[in-house]
Amino acid sequence: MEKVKLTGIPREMIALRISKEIKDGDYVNLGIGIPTLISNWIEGRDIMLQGEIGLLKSGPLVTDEEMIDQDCINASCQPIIEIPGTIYFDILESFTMIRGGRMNLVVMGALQVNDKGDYAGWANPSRGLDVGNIGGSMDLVAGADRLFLAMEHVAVDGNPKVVKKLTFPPTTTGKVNMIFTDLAVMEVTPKGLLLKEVAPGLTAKDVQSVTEPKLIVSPDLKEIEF
Amino acid sequence: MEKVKLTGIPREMIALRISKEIKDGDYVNLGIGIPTLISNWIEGRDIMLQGEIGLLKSGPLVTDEEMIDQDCINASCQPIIEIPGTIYFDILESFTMIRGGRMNLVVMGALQVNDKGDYAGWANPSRGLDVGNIGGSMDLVAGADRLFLAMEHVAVDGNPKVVKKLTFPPTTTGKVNMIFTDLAVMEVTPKGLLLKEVAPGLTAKDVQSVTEPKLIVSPDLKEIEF
Amino acid sequence: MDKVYQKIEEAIADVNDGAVIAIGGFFACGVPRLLLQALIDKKTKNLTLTCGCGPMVGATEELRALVKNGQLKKLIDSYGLARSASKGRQDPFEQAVKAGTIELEVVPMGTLAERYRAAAAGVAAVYLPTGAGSIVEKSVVSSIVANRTPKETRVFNGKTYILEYALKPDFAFVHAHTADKEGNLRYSKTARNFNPVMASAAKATIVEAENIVEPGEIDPDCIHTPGIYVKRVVQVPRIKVRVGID
Amino acid sequence: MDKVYQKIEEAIADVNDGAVIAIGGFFACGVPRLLLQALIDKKTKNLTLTCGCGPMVGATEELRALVKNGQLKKLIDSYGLARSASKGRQDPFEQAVKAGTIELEVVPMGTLAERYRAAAAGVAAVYLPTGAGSIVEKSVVSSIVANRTPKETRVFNGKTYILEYALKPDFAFVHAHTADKEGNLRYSKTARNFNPVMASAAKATIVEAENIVEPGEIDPDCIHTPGIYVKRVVQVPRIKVRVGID
Repeated sequence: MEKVKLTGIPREMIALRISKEIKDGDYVNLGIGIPTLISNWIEGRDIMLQGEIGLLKSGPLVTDEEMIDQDCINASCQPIIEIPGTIYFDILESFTMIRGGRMNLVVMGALQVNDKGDYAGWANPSRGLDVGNIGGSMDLVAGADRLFLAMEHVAVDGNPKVVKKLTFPPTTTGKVNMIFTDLAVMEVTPKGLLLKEVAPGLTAKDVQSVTEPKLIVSPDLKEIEF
Repeated sequence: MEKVKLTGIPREMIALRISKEIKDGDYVNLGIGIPTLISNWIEGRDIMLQGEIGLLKSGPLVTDEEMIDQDCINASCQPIIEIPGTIYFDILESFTMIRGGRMNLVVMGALQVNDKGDYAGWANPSRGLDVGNIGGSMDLVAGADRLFLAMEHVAVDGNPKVVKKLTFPPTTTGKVNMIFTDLAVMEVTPKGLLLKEVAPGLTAKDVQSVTEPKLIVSPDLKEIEF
Repeated sequence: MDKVYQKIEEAIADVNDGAVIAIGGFFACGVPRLLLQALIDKKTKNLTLTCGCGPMVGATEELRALVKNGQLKKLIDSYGLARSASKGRQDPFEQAVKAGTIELEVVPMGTLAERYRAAAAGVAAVYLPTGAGSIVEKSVVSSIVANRTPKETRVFNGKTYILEYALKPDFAFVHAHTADKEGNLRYSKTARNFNPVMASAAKATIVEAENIVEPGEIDPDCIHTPGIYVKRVVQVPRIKVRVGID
Repeated sequence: MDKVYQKIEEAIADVNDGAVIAIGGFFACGVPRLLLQALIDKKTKNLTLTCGCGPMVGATEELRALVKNGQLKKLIDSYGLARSASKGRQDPFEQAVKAGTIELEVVPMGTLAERYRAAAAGVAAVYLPTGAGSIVEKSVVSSIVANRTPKETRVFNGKTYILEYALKPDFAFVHAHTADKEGNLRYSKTARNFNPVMASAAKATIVEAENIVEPGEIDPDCIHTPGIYVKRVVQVPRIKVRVGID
């Protein structure tokens, strides 16, 4: 596979695209990275963000340094604002919800994903260690109703991240439902990855050129809509 | 064994005797029946009563009907008074403490006990049913540092309750440390029941006459002291 | 998301024949009596009620009505029978258990709590020390005495434990002191008991609350049941309950 | 029973070399920094710290001191490494893990919570779905890569679960917002996190609290950690913490 450099949509727009998939009333957990940006696009909507540190209906991020309460952070260690209906609980309650299947949607970042819905996100062997940071990722994917990935389509070094075979250790196998990248929107189906949307100006062939597994192109293929 | 009718101490005095064994700072759970009476004898002492319904440092029983709060009862369904330091929690926390080994002492009633420290308390087949009420008894005995029984020495029908072989289904096996009855105080030892105290006016022989297993009479045998 | 229902019968409209329903409360305390009354009025049949410690012993009238209407198939509880044998002899429920028309399964109280929690927390099964060396090593169901199912046991560090499985009810009926409109709950004192663990375990949790307030009005550090577990909330009056058990 | 100690060094006097200590906190939030500082001052060696989610990533200075003093034998955590690889390259802890002088065991966050709870609740082991199909089916310890111990797995209802064992620390270091003199605790907002479950799991729990009050002054319906789990309490000032992680 040649190392093509395609121009896609920015991270904020990946987040915006995903926000359209979230239904009012949903309980949602957002992982570190691109997923966290989704919170900017759902303010004011009736969507309940859960933070595995132990909070539900998390408010927006603090923007004014003066307003920081060091006892009030989200699971990415960012200070947040309490809103009416924000509640706090301990870690056991948090993972009771998570593993118990109460998250309608979990959105995670990823290092690699394949066409069977396996993905790797917890350890990058290039760090020179054989261990990494699992955090709550494996609990979240074990319990989620639906699991989305939000990621760059291609790694910084030009290597594909949508691969035939994971070379990094998997976070979970067969659980991913949808993949949102800067270049495309793909659905994991029993037959493989269904390419549903491409970034403005790109073709299915362009996306295939930086994707290892053979893509099934949707007959309704369209541009990513925001 | 002949059915002798011996006169011992009243239930309140069994409770008083047991109260002398409780150390300041102990966390204690008292079962239904004679054990509940112990609470009358420890008022004002630094002893923390736990109720499996979900309370710690339970206050005294309500005596004035006017003061009943129907949301504030002990595990025997008696209304109690909140004192400074009384706290409430849910059933999971309650049994985390109980099974987790935080009870320094548990005092239970019993239908039968043998000389190995097995006892039966949850089902009396004479009721005509093959099931009974277990409640929290089996959890309490599983977690207790020390387990005392508080009971009548002889059943109402004259049958012994301190027996060679349990005929009722056991609550637990090998866990009882001390047995306090209207007639005697006995310790469960690896060699059998050690008779340590007898009710005023009784002899070791009297107690043996209504007790199936052979008692080991303590060289320091004395009258029950209050 | 507003979870408040105006009418109690609408809040339990999808509770169908054959449902498995967890009933909160400990003897007379914290029992969802008005939800139980609505269930009696609805005449739903073939019910399995899973309890914690004697809410049906504490709600005598409601139990009598359920038995009389033939609504009960099975009761799972740690303390399902009247405390005294003499009261039991006059109790229609105990007579139905004796006759084999209603099943009674007896489970230690802490084991029940743990089995609800396992269901809530996505745990398949847990090894508990409770009841090792007793009849609890088999299932204790009134109707299958001759054929009690043995449970798995296993020794850890020299001590015997019993493998106990998650127990997931279809519904939980819960009594709360205060709910906000998004289903966050607070209970009062010992009326908390089994209500929170059942609320988190059931597929659909229906709450009767003495007070309903706006989101944010309950101290956010003192929520006993997060609203994520709650499907519907209905306001009920505080009714006077006789404390004590027979 | 008054559990208040005046001096922090007296509160940790019996923490000896080789102790296994649970450290509360989630990244920078709710970490018992002053107890950690006292541990550094005490120079206790050969320590195993068991965490929840990155309290040592949040308490960078304390971690550096522990590494520098050679006090750490092992860290158990779900998120024990700096977030970015570039920060990691300058991090003495990460270098020590690489060199094999400190062991790092990585456990999913919810599994850690569950293992502490099992220890607290007298549960020997639990079957969890987390990590099935991943490396978590073996123990993930930095120093034993070639020989990772496989865990037991078992299928329930067509789904694979891993058998995870209770994890009982010798001590827990906990940071609370308010304690009463009998050891009942309240935490503030997300500073609660792992503190309560560690407090209930450890053999001896030592609490630093920003406020100490008389019994009865904390709302009895809003106790986060019942005093029965707490051995000692010491008052500490509220120190300003930089929020954020590297």
